[in-house]
Amino acid sequence: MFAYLVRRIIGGIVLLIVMSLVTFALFFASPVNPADFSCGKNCSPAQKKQTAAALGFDDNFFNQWADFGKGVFVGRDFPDDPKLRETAPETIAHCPAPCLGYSRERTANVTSLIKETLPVSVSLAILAFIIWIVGGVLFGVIAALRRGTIIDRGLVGISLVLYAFPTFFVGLLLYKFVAIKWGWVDIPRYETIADGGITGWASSLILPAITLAVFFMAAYVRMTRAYVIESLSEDYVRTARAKGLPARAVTFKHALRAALTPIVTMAGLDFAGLLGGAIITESVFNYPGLGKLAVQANRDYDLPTLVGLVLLLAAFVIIANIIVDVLYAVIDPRVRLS
Amino acid sequence: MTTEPVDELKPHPETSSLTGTPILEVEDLKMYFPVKSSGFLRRTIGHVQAVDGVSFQVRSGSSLGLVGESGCGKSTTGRLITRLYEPTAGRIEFDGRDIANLSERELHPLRRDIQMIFQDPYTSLNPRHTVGAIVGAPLAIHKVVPKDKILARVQELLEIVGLNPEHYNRYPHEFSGGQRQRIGIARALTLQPKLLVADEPVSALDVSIQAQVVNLLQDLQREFNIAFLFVAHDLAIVRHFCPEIAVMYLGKIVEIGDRETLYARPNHPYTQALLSAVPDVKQAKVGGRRERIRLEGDLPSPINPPSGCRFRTRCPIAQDICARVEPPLLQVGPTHKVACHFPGEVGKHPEKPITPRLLGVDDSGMPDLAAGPATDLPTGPGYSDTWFDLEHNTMGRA
Amino acid sequence: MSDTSTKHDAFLRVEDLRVHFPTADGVVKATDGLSFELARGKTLGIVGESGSGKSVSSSAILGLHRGTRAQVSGQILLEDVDLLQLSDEEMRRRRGLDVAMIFQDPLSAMHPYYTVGNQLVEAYRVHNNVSKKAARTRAIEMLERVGIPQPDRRVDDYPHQFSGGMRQRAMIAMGLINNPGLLIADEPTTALDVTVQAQILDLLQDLQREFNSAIIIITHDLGVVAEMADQVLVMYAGKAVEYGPTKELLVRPEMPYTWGLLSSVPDVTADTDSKLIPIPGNPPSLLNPPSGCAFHPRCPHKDKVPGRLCWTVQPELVPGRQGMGHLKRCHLPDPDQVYALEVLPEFDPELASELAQARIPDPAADAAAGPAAGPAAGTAAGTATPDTADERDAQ
Amino acid sequence: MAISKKPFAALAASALALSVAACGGSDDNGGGGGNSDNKSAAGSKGGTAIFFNGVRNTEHWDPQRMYIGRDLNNSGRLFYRSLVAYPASNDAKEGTTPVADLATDTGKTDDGGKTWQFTVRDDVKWQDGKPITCEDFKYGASRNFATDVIIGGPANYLFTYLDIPQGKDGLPVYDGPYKKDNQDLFDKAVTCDGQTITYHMKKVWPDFPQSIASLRYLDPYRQDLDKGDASNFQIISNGPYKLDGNWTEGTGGTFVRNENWDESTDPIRKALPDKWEFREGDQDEAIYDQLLADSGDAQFGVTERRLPPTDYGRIDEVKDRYTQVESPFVDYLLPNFNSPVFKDKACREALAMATSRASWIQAGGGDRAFKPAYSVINPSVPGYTENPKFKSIPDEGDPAGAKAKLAECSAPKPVKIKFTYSGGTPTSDKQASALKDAWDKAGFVTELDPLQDTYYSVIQKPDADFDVTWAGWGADWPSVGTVIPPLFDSRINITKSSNGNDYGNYKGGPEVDSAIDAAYAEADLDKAAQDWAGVDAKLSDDVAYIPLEITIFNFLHGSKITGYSNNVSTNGYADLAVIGVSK
Repeated sequence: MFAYLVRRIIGGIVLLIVMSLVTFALFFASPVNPADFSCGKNCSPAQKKQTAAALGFDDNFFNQWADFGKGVFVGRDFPDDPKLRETAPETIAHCPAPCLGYSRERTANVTSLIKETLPVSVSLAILAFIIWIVGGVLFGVIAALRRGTIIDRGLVGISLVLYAFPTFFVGLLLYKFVAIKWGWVDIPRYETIADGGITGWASSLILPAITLAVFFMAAYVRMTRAYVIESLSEDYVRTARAKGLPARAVTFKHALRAALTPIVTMAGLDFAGLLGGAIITESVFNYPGLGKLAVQANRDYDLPTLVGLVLLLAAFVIIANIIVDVLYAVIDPRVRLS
Repeated sequence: MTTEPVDELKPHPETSSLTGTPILEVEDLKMYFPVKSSGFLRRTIGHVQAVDGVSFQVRSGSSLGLVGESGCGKSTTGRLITRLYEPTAGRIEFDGRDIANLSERELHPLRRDIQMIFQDPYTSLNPRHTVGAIVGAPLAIHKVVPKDKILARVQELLEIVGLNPEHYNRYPHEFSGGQRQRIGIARALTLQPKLLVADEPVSALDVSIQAQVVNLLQDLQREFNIAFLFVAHDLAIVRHFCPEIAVMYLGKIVEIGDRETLYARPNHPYTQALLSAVPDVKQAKVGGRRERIRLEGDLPSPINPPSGCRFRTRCPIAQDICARVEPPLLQVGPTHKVACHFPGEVGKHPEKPITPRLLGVDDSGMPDLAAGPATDLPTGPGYSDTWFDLEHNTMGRA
Repeated sequence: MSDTSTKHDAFLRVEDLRVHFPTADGVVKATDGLSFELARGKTLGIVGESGSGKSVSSSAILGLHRGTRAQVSGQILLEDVDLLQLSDEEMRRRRGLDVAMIFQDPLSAMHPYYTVGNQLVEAYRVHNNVSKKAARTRAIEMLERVGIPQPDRRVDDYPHQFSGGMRQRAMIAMGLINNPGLLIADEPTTALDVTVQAQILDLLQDLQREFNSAIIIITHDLGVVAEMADQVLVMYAGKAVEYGPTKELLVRPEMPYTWGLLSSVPDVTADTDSKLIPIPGNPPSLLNPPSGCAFHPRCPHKDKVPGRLCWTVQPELVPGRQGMGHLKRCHLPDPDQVYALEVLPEFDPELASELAQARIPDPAADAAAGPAAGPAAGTAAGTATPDTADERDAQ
Repeated sequence: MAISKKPFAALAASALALSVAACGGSDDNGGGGGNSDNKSAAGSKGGTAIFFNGVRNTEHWDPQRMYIGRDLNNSGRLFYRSLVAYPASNDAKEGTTPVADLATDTGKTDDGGKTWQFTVRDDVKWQDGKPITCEDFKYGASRNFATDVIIGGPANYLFTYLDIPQGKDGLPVYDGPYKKDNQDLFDKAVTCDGQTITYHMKKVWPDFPQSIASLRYLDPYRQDLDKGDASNFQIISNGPYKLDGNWTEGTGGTFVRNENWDESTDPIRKALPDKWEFREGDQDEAIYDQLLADSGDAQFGVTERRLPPTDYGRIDEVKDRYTQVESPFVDYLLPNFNSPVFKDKACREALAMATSRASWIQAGGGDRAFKPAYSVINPSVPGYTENPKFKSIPDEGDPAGAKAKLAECSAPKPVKIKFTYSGGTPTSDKQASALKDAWDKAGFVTELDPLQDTYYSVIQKPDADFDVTWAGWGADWPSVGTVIPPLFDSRINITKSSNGNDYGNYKGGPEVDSAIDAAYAEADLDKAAQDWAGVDAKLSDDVAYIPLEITIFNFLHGSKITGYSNNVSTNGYADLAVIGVSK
């Protein structure tokens, strides 16, 4: 197991390196000159050139990538200009390792940008996760156990409809009606636990979390239902009944235990994806999370932020994958013992 | 290679069918699947010796049956012949050409001549393609028939396998299991192969349907002169279908011969146990259970097979030599080979091993300098006109 | 019906059992009026193809259809208690305690996430109020009894760590852990290799002797039935078509379907030149079973019954010529004649001649059979043609 | 004034808006009141006002780097003061005439604008209580030259005028206060004498004070607090409010009263609310959902975001909080003088006559969204005159005349042209099609070429192969000098690698060049305006451009906002200097 973990982690690191390279390559393959975005309106070609140099975009892409790599391990200075360091050291911003770069667009280290925005996305993801897992699994199990009844059809129908709703639509609908028209909740603005306490934090998140959870919940209802139905028809469930186990034990100890395994692992991956930011939800509700940061960075051609976010998200997914695989081994002895 | 002795006696009808030209000759075929360590570097720490030195012939228009229990390597052998795998070692000579190591491209023309029928008619047909498309696909791929003639040919094939030719545009799920297997057979027949590898072709079917399919295969064989490599665990069906049968155990052929000899006078204890284990409906007359040779324990791991004779761990007559020396597949009759140090019919196994002299060891399997070097034993496929005479314990011929 | 004197010593008596599944397309009559009985220490073999209702019937005995949409009627008397009248809870208490079941594929029949021991302990503790430790001791004891080496160690293994044969042994151990009076074995050896099958069958017989259990063994393999069962019940389209003592039934079968089953399976000792005689066509739809005798579309002998009776009237399950214990559901007036003269010579000439010698032919019967039967070769040719034709029709 | 590279005219109609269109409205249906004219409402002090920045983040709060009209306005009204500023006025003249702010006067020049002198007031302080000195102004000016650190601002004007030579690389030889190369040259160009600062120009710059009042590039800066790039969001206030805590990009910040601001020194800023909250990142739909419903915080809200066209139907509900103003922008078309078709003047004439502003406007949202333009110069710019030539072509175009003109066109018939525009939204594509229909009616065969994302950097490439393209522009300060030269002076625009803002490759030649120079050199701004009108006439004669329309802003504000006014002095945006909140 340990060797397996080490192998997976090294594989993950290699993947991260490749992804950073690909992100760089894609960025440099784009026809846009980032200096156009920074230079201002009345910018002469000479200024533009100077700007590109100041932003560090004049070097070839491999050198820039290598600099980036250096920053991750030993940190970097921005701007990396020896003369400026000598004459005006106060203008040099140091980005300590692990430095994911420095965003000129945002005048901040990418690492600290992530530090600021990550809690928002994580909060949102956690709350949405709780809602969708509890709701999705509960309703899915109910639908499966009441298969063919009106309850089942109702649940499946509703989840199908919700599944089809675009997230931004659900978000705006909630925003418009729940927050503005009916005024059931305050207009959502993110509040940290430090500012608003757990209640303030949770209530500030409730609308976006529901928005985000709706889609997943609908998907999980259907998925859970399918897995539970499948597992109820498994031979070992029949065996459990044949043994004379009470219905409750058959359902929960035998059928659900097996059905929930794939759901748990799937949920792990979905959750990891969400940690990287729920782009649409965060944009609709203007929550300063990773997703919104990504939208802005993309709009501004803010390479350092983009690279940082891509790598962070990739790292989340890779880590989640490893955890899920380990979890799988913990849950399923067939994986663990062979 | 085969040189059936021209005897005064009329050859037995069974052995006579072992006289054709071999269309397939397999020699010392090996398939080792690597087993990786779970450590960081995933080194190969061993091999599953799925097939380990198998030799046999399949004669044109005839059938060779491969029987054995799960894990004996019979299916792997079938897949090696169709080159779904590339063998680790050995020779597969098809129609005079060694195909063991041909590249995918070189194999392409050969794929026409060697076709496969699979066990599960439910999963081996693409559910999204019509029967016509499934059966006609090989024609299109190999461009043997002009496009506008494909349909006609497909319908002809459906008719041959006993399906309604008008049903070419139906989907596999619209057919019953037996009919699906017929579709699989039609697909295999499309290119008029010379050799069909049938991997458990009827074991997924209901008994009443099995007979339909077996009869169909027999009719087709006769009509189109197709050679069969028939892989199955059902001893009765293999016997019914194949004039020659090889019994496999843990990757090796332990006994091979014409069906009369093999079923009536098996010489290998494993074959004997296998045969005696089959429940017999005729037992109803007698009542109660048949007397049988009971095998103890489970199949050993093919990663680390027992030394010497692989069957020795479960063999009721094993002795020291069995652990030390692997018994050669020794020809003991005109069309009969057995890999055992104590070959003999049930209850007539020799007291002493018959092989030491051939192998240059003593009776307990220790190297015997006095005995001199081992005799050069023929190990290739097919049968020789000389064989080891069990009664006289010498090489001789009938 | 087989309302016989054995009624009172029957341990299990099933009367007119029906299991119907309402579906959108109509009612699927998976089991439709099944009756049989079984004494302690005896074995009943139920034979039939997939969809013949053999597994459904045995599930009904266990009450496994409770809670589904299946409609079960009739009587299942276990020691004179009608299981169908019991409440769900009462039935549950009997499952595994009075009636146990083992299944075809022991890998999928055991929960992959729990150790073998855990599953045995669970089966024991659900009916016995004992400590976990005591139950574990019992589990190890049972594993040892079914021949698992080092049971104290293997008890903590998971099912996938067992070989196929060992898993089935463990299943048997689980089934017998509460010492039930009735064990239903649903295709217990189909997924196993022959040598392992022999071991498992040996084990079942040993255990039966030891515990004096009644066993129902469901299989499609007549060989297994021949060696294991005292009584055989052949099922077709949800109904018993032939029922009787094994020796009687397999040596002198009276129903063409049984003949078909016998003749379509090759035998390791049979003449290799003999042709397999398949049953033409496919098993019938249970939604719209054929009129008259359900087997008539596949029956090569239906023309021997006058007046299209096979098409129109469903035959009763009644005693045949070999006595009250051997019941058959067929209109053929002289089945043993047809069998001996037409069917047997085709697939087992040896036995045919043996039988012919042993029998003093009944001239009347011969005369009746004569015109309809015709020469044996002709009938054989006649069976080959409908083979394919019927199958097409069925689709 | 600065949102030059503004998005394509009606881009506001985003997909998000669609889903909201049908949803219900608020009950707020306050009676009467046409377009807002709340100037009279004298607010009282106190309360918290909110400014919605919306999805368009503030990129810089560094005065030398700011170049977005909204931010220039808002900072100038709340926390940045400079030598001169515009008074809060909606009068075209008054609102565009600088008054003294931190200086004691509006600037003195003895030589027609080649040397400018200002004297800084003695009684003004930074937020930390330190006095504002002449040196602070000089240091602020010097920062413009650090082109590798202070990026994004309108420094180019200083490079053109301030008396510092240009190096080989096209940049001034002085490189700012950080590296200090040739510091002596700068020290000569900008001098301090006590509190009097003097700027020495290469050439006359008559409207120099306007540039100071409109932009922030000559704001004072504190050398001791300067961290270069890291100071981007640092606000060192000298106005009535200071930043409380930090500015968070994407979220915003809160401004509270600056105790070191002395009301008596400041004639312009009323500073009524106790607090200003700036909120960043909200979608337009979210902002306007709240404003339309007048719910919660939004009652105290002001924004520069425009009402989404999908909500036009609800304007009647909120009439008293609705304002409609002409923007300082003009959208126009540019024939490509390098194209085989439009190098011929007759072809350009034909295009101008064929162009239907009316259908373009109709397709873009109608009267609420646009009004026809008759010059590239916005009417809000002093000296604006309708260009008679463009006024003479009907808004619907003149297909018959165009057809006749096209017959004279030397290009092979039918005349195939490619129209490159910033597309990708349904509205922009609809507008382009409307134009195409009009042109095709006159005999052109038009190919539409929508570009997304990277519009301007594509069309400014010298080898771009469009025949006609679209662009939009607003003046940097109320002077034609910030419109015509940046757009049509080939000397400052066209290089080997780029056409600058002269996307149509227009080269006016010596006649136009000298007319531009003359207009620049005219110290009398009224006379200068006439000169510019002459240049514009020449441009129209050459058909260097074809004006389309002036964007119209549709704004809502919260009901608790007092003194709301979209002043000329703030380019038609809400003038935060005079806004207050009621309880």
